[in-house]
Amino acid sequence: MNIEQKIEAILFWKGEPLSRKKLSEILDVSSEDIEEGIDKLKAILIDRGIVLQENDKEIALGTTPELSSLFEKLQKEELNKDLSKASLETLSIILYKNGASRAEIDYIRGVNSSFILRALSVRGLIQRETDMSDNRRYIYKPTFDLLSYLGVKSVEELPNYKKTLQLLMDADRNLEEEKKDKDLEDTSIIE
Amino acid sequence: MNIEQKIEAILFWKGEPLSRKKLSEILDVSSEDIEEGIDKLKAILIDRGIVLQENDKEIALGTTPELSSLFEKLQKEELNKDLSKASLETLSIILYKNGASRAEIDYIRGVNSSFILRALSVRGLIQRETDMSDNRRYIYKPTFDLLSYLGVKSVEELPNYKKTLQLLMDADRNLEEEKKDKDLEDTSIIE
Amino acid sequence: MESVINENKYKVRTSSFEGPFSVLLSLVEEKKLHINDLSLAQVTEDFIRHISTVDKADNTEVSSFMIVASTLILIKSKSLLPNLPLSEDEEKDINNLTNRLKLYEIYTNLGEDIRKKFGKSIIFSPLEKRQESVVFLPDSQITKESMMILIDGALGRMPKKEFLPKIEVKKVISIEEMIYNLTERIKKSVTISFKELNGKIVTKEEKINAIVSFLAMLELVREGILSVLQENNFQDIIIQKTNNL
Repeated sequence: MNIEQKIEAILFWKGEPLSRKKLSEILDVSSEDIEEGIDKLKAILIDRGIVLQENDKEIALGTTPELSSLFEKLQKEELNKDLSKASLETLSIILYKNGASRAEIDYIRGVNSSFILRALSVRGLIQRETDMSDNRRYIYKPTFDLLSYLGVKSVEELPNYKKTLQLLMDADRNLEEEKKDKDLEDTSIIE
Repeated sequence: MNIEQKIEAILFWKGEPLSRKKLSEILDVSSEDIEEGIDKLKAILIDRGIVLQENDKEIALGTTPELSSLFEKLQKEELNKDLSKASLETLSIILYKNGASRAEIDYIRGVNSSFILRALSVRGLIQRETDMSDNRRYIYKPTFDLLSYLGVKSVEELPNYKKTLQLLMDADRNLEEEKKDKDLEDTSIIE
Repeated sequence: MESVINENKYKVRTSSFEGPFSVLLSLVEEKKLHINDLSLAQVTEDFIRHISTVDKADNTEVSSFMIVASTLILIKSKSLLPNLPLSEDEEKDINNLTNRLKLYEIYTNLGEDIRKKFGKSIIFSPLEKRQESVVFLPDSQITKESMMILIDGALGRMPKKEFLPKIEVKKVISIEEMIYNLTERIKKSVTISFKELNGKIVTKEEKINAIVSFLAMLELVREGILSVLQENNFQDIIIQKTNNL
């Protein structure tokens, strides 16, 4: 049995997202081998009923987005598809930056975002993680549920992803020079 | 999307055996078409991590027997793992509320709890029931085993029960109000 | 006036708070303009007027609008009085606002893409599997006491409605009030200096008032009631009554 078959079987058995790290522990192989296995599995699953979703850390299996309406009918629980303007802004920041701190989100939106971040966390569209580069702060990241609602396997599949990243990098550069602590303070008054 | 992809997706999503009859109903095709689809799916699943299991009536997706010892080991690991603080906190809410919906738990915790609820069910600490007042949602209740493990005959015997219940009811009221606010929110920008 | 916004159009509700960037961007886009000093100068009055519709009970809201408003006033003044000297900080503020608004615009547009895609073709995760022969596996961490402590903690961390930011509201003079005061004082004396009009500007509140009165002055200039004289770059601005008052 080869590695991609094993990965597929474990993901199927688990029925939840699983980290690459955990997979390499379970299968007792290097992270390079896992990456290779994931790539092969992705190729196998092209044009199948099942798709492989991924973010930086985890992977998961789901149904192909093409069958969305079929499963919506079969699904018992009602889906909440409404997003307010504030939610859309906040989600687009978190998605296209692939994770953002509250200070960053507040700065971009020019308002305090603590309530909207809580509401989106409760809906399971974003999740809070400790920032790897600074463990005193949190990073809000897109969840698999969010990617699922958007029908994408990863953030790279978002509309105009590459083009937008370039655009955002230019805009960030312009701001970087003038970004003052003062602005962060002004917009993040409530804790 | 061809029929074998659809069958694969449905079986994957359901995770349980499904009758051929039910499949032909869901997909609105003849039983001959279903047979043909199953045969094609079988061929596709050769050399995959997932296998097609069947008897006269039902079919299901499963994992290959080769991996059964691995899954036994993983299952054991998972069951004997210490519960996380998040899991224990979720459990405390289910106990004091004597049954709570996922939305209610998520609202109190400020994060999405779906994977945690699954883990608690697997260990027999909580059980899922359909909500009598709204059959599209589930209520998670403490099991009898859990209550006896805690040495209480009912949740009312939990320490500080009355005061805590009051706070939980306040939280429920806020959740209801926020839902109402949300309905207004969508129409608040008058064009 | 040509650029009056419909008072009902930007009604702000606390639950769906439209922030200053959102309001400013709608004003610019409504005029089908790009974000730059020129377009921002054009929408300054509309933006200031919008502040009067912001829920005054929420101090955070008003102050976040005021910060943006003060920068807009700078942009406006510069466009009306090209000789007006601006400090390095003020120039920076102007640049910063323009750039931040451009960045905000990118994300608002992305938000539109998200709206179009959200919920249209969904990837479904497998259903929760039916539990067969569940074994009861408790954990020694589960005790009556730990459960009580944990639920206390969870309930304590919930945001409390009554603790929403409702700090005492500072009085902010409305633009209409200010125009009225200004007109009255100008009727009395033909020439009045801007500094004289505002007294010494020290506190934040006084600064906001100065901003509002300055804007009111510009308003009157536009309506042809006043004419503004600034003899030298660093000198005080002299407001003078025109004959058609």
